[in-house]
Amino acid sequence: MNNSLVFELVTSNLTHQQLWDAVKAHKLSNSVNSDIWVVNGCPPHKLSNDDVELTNEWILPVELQQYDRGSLTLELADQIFAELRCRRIILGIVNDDGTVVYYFMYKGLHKPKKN
Amino acid sequence: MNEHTKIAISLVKGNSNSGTPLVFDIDDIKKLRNWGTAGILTGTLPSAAQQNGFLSVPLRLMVEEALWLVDSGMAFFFTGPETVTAAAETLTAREMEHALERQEKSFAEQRLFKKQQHAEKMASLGIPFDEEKASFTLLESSLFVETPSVSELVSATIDQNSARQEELWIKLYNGLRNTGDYFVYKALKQNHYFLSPGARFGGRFIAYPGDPLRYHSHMTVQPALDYNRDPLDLLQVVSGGRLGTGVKKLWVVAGVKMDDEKEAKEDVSFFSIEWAGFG
Amino acid sequence: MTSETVEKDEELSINSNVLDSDDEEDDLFKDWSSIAKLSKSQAVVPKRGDKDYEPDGTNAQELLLYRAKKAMFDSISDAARGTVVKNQIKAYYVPQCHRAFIPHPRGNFMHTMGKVDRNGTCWLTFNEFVYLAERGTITPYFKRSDRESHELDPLLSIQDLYLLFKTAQETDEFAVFAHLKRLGFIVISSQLTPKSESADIPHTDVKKGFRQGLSTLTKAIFTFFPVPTYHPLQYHLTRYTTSSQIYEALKNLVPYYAAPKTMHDLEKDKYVTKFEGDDHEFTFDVWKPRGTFKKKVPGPPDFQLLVFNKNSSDCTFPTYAEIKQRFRSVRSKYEGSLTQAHTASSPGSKEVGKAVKRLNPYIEQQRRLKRGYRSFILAVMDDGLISFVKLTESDFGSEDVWFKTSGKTSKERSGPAQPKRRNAKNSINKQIPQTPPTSKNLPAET
Amino acid sequence: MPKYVPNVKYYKYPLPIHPLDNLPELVLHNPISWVFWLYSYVSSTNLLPSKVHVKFSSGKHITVADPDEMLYLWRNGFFGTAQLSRSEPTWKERTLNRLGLLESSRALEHVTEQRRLQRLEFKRERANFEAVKRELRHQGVEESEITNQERKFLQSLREQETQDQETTTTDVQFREADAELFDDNNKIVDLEVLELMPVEAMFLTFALPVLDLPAHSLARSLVGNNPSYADINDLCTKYAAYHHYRSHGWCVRSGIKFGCDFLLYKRGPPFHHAEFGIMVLNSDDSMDYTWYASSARVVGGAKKSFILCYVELLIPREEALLLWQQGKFARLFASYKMGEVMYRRWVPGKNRD
Repeated sequence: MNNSLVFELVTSNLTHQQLWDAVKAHKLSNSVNSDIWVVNGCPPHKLSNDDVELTNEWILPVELQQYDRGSLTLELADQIFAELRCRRIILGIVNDDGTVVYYFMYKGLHKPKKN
Repeated sequence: MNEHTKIAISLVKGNSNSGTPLVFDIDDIKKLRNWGTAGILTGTLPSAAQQNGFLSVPLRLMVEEALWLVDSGMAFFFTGPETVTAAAETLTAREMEHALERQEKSFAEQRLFKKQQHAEKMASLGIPFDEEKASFTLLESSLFVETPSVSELVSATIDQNSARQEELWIKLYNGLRNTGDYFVYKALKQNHYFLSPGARFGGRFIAYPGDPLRYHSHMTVQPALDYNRDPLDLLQVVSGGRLGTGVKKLWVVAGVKMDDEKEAKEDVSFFSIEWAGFG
Repeated sequence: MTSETVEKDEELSINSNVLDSDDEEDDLFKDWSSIAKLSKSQAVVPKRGDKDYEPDGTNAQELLLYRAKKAMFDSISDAARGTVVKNQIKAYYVPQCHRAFIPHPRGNFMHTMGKVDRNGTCWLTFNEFVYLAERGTITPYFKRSDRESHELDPLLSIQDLYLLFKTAQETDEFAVFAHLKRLGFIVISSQLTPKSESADIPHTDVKKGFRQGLSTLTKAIFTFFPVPTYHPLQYHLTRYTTSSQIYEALKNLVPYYAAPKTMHDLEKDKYVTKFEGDDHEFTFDVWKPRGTFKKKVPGPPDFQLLVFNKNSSDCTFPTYAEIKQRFRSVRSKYEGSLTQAHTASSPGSKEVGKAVKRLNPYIEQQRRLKRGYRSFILAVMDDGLISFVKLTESDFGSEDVWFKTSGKTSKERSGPAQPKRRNAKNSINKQIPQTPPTSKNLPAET
Repeated sequence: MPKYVPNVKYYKYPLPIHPLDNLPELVLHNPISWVFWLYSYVSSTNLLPSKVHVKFSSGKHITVADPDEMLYLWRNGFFGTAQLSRSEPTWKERTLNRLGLLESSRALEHVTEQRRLQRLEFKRERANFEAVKRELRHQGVEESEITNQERKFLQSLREQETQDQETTTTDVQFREADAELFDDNNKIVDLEVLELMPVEAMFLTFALPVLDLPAHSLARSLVGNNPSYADINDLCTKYAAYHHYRSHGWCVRSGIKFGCDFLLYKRGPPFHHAEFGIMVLNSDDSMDYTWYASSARVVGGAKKSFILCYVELLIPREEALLLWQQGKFARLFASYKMGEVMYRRWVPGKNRD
């Protein structure tokens, strides 16, 4: 996987559309054969009631190209979790229609929100 | 686990690749439920034969479920129309007599019960009960002939021979559209989930934290992915995550690790996905 | 700004709607506590009890679960299958032909099930046999090959019956059969439905019909040699004075499959299919519950249905070629968008010949798009749970939905999108009322 | 039905190429009017005065940066999506609004945001009550009493919510990151660009002469110089489908939010909700059933009809690839044939009479 072309797009989207604070991109070091960037930032409010407090979140920009297949395998997801050591990452899915959509991805089996 | 406490799973046409695993004994179904396997009741409930919401035996199991139950020594397979035909054709006159005796015994019990009931009713109305007068034909025609759920014909011929069991197991496993699903099932069972088929919700399984009679489901589990090779289908993540938000279920993807021969290893990695609530 | 309102609205609409549909579908595990009150006469399904998020370790919750399970198992145990001696109907399974017979047939089920032979014996298909045994309507026995008398033929259990299914596919088909039967539908194996062959063939000359089939084909081939356009100089040479002209130029490029839209075209298509041996059987023909049903002259079914096991390596979801073949083989009542055609094929309809009211072309077009043309049902088996999917032939290529713009007329600005008057679709429509109300598919009403 | 019909003048034309609808009137018995008409006809053109400028950014994302051109593409057929908005470019206005730099009323996004926060608060309260409920159960309180308390609690919540809605105010917030939004003259910088889907861009250059990027350059930029057929298949089938729907008058937009390929609108998003969700498939595709089921649920859940659009290639793949390489796009796209199947859930109980 290589997301070096789109991490800036996600950074800008988080800052200027979603109004996050302190949004910064980082390159992951130990991912093999790939050029993977993650974005760190703080949302304007708690994202879920199940969160104890407002915390910085990790966002993994991924590109959804309708004209070719993505390359985020679960093996790679595990490696990213291992390096970031966080309980969740947010997939920032960059579509080819100009939108970015965000999905929580938890490692392992997780419980849904109660309400 | 003791041999004869094992649950009998009837494998309909288990000689071809696919087979349908069914359980007919209500006590077995209770046992399964207490072990965390609900299954799906599929037979007509005779007391309410015009609806599909409440059904009766047989209980149909998912193929993964049947494989797992046998693998864990809790159940065994038996199969074959030949078995029934052979048993029926070779039934001896003596065995038939036994069957008729059993029928007669049931009738006798019913007669006794009905008479008692009648007597009690008469007594409560203050009418003296005269056994001779009780209408014999009316009584006889109201006796109940039961069609039993569990076979008496084939019980004697059940083959629990382990080589045969293994042969049936492998055939059933190979009939799965996605064999990785078996390992996903197994891993979820190890986490004590109740599982049911999930196509209606857009998944392979639906996972419940306890008995579905009492608890809402927590997850829609996707068909197994190859951990190292299959990319996550992001378009499906988008729709799956959206669906999950509406129904309060997480969208779960599972990667099954394969060895070099592309055989599944018993190692499954799960990820739970939901819409982040923005974007 | 306003467009955003709409789009946002649209997105928010997902959740609640999906939730609604789930309430109905999540009924997989219901509250059995009131099932005891159900009887054969009043099949009122009780409401689902409230469920909890997860086990919380309280005794109260344990008790609720215990009660729920008890109610369920009591209901199953109490409802024994069978019948009283007075009403007993014995049916005998014959392994050689995988069917069962009833020597002394009687009962309501005979209106829609079984086939009575010359000797007055009623023959049941295996599905019918198992279904009736499961309801307790008949008592199933095994017909032993070596003796005439039924005295020593053994009684079969439900388990025996299931073990006698020939294939896993057959058990799936039975499950679908029983599911629909319980709801009152009349279900007959498509292979066994009496077909009114002669009535099916159009009254046109046979060879002509075939030639016409071919000519539709060549017409279809023609569409992929488009009018030369998309040339870089095109816009220097041509002047378009309406948006419609631009659309007309654009729409010639991509060819499409057009659905047959008149009764005549449909019959022709069906005939060509049969002629070329391309006819594909469905699993079941299904009629809506009705008292007037006649087994020998059932008329066209209301639905045709194909059973598909989603988890088996033996089955795959049909490809487009397979779906198309199925559409051509459909013999069920036409549910498509042409009300006229529908009326013409309804048996016993008094409306035939009556002038059909013309609707606003915009509404008619909307209806064609939303309703589609020929269809069949896919019954999807998921380890005991059945979902039904309706696949319908659609045709967007025959419809033009652009709105007319003209700098001068202002009346169309605020109105709904106006379909083009002159398009092919509408001219077909005009033909419909003139299509003679054919007698095909009408069962001989005796 | 549309909730609110905006000034239709904005959206007078369905395509960015306009018809010549200002030709003078032709009066039959007045030959002078013929001459004038002819003159007007020859001297006018459907072509744009200058083509819309596009460029690639962040890899293969095709963008339009000029604010007027962005608006033009949006208003003439609803092409493209503004990257910092949802569809129509509104970011600048929203930002001015957020920073209290605009007189006009609160932007829509802002109101929605307030409502969202209220909903979160409501849910939080709900979660707290669950804990209370658990405690009551532990204490052995009757189930009926618990239900009773729950009802009272929900009632109080609802009252609170209505109150909140009345007292909400617009508060201006300014963030560190907002500093970079201003140029040296203290004017706000427009960061927004309009992104075109590859199929939209192809339509606007191959089918209509709108973009300043020729079709063959676009093709090359998207899949490289020496693609295999597999590399171009998705683009070609999706383009053919896009062209098919666009050319019959539909406004075709991305279906990503509903997990499908395209949404079909009559006229466009301001006028109607999309009625159809389109999934484009190769004619020989047979997917796992789960794929159809989940896609159909999302599209169906939003009350749209789910259409499987099967695309059949009528010529050998090598030939199609050759046409691509020769830039013979008209012949290439004309070699894909469309067939549609509507897919919907069927409930037997609702189809009995």
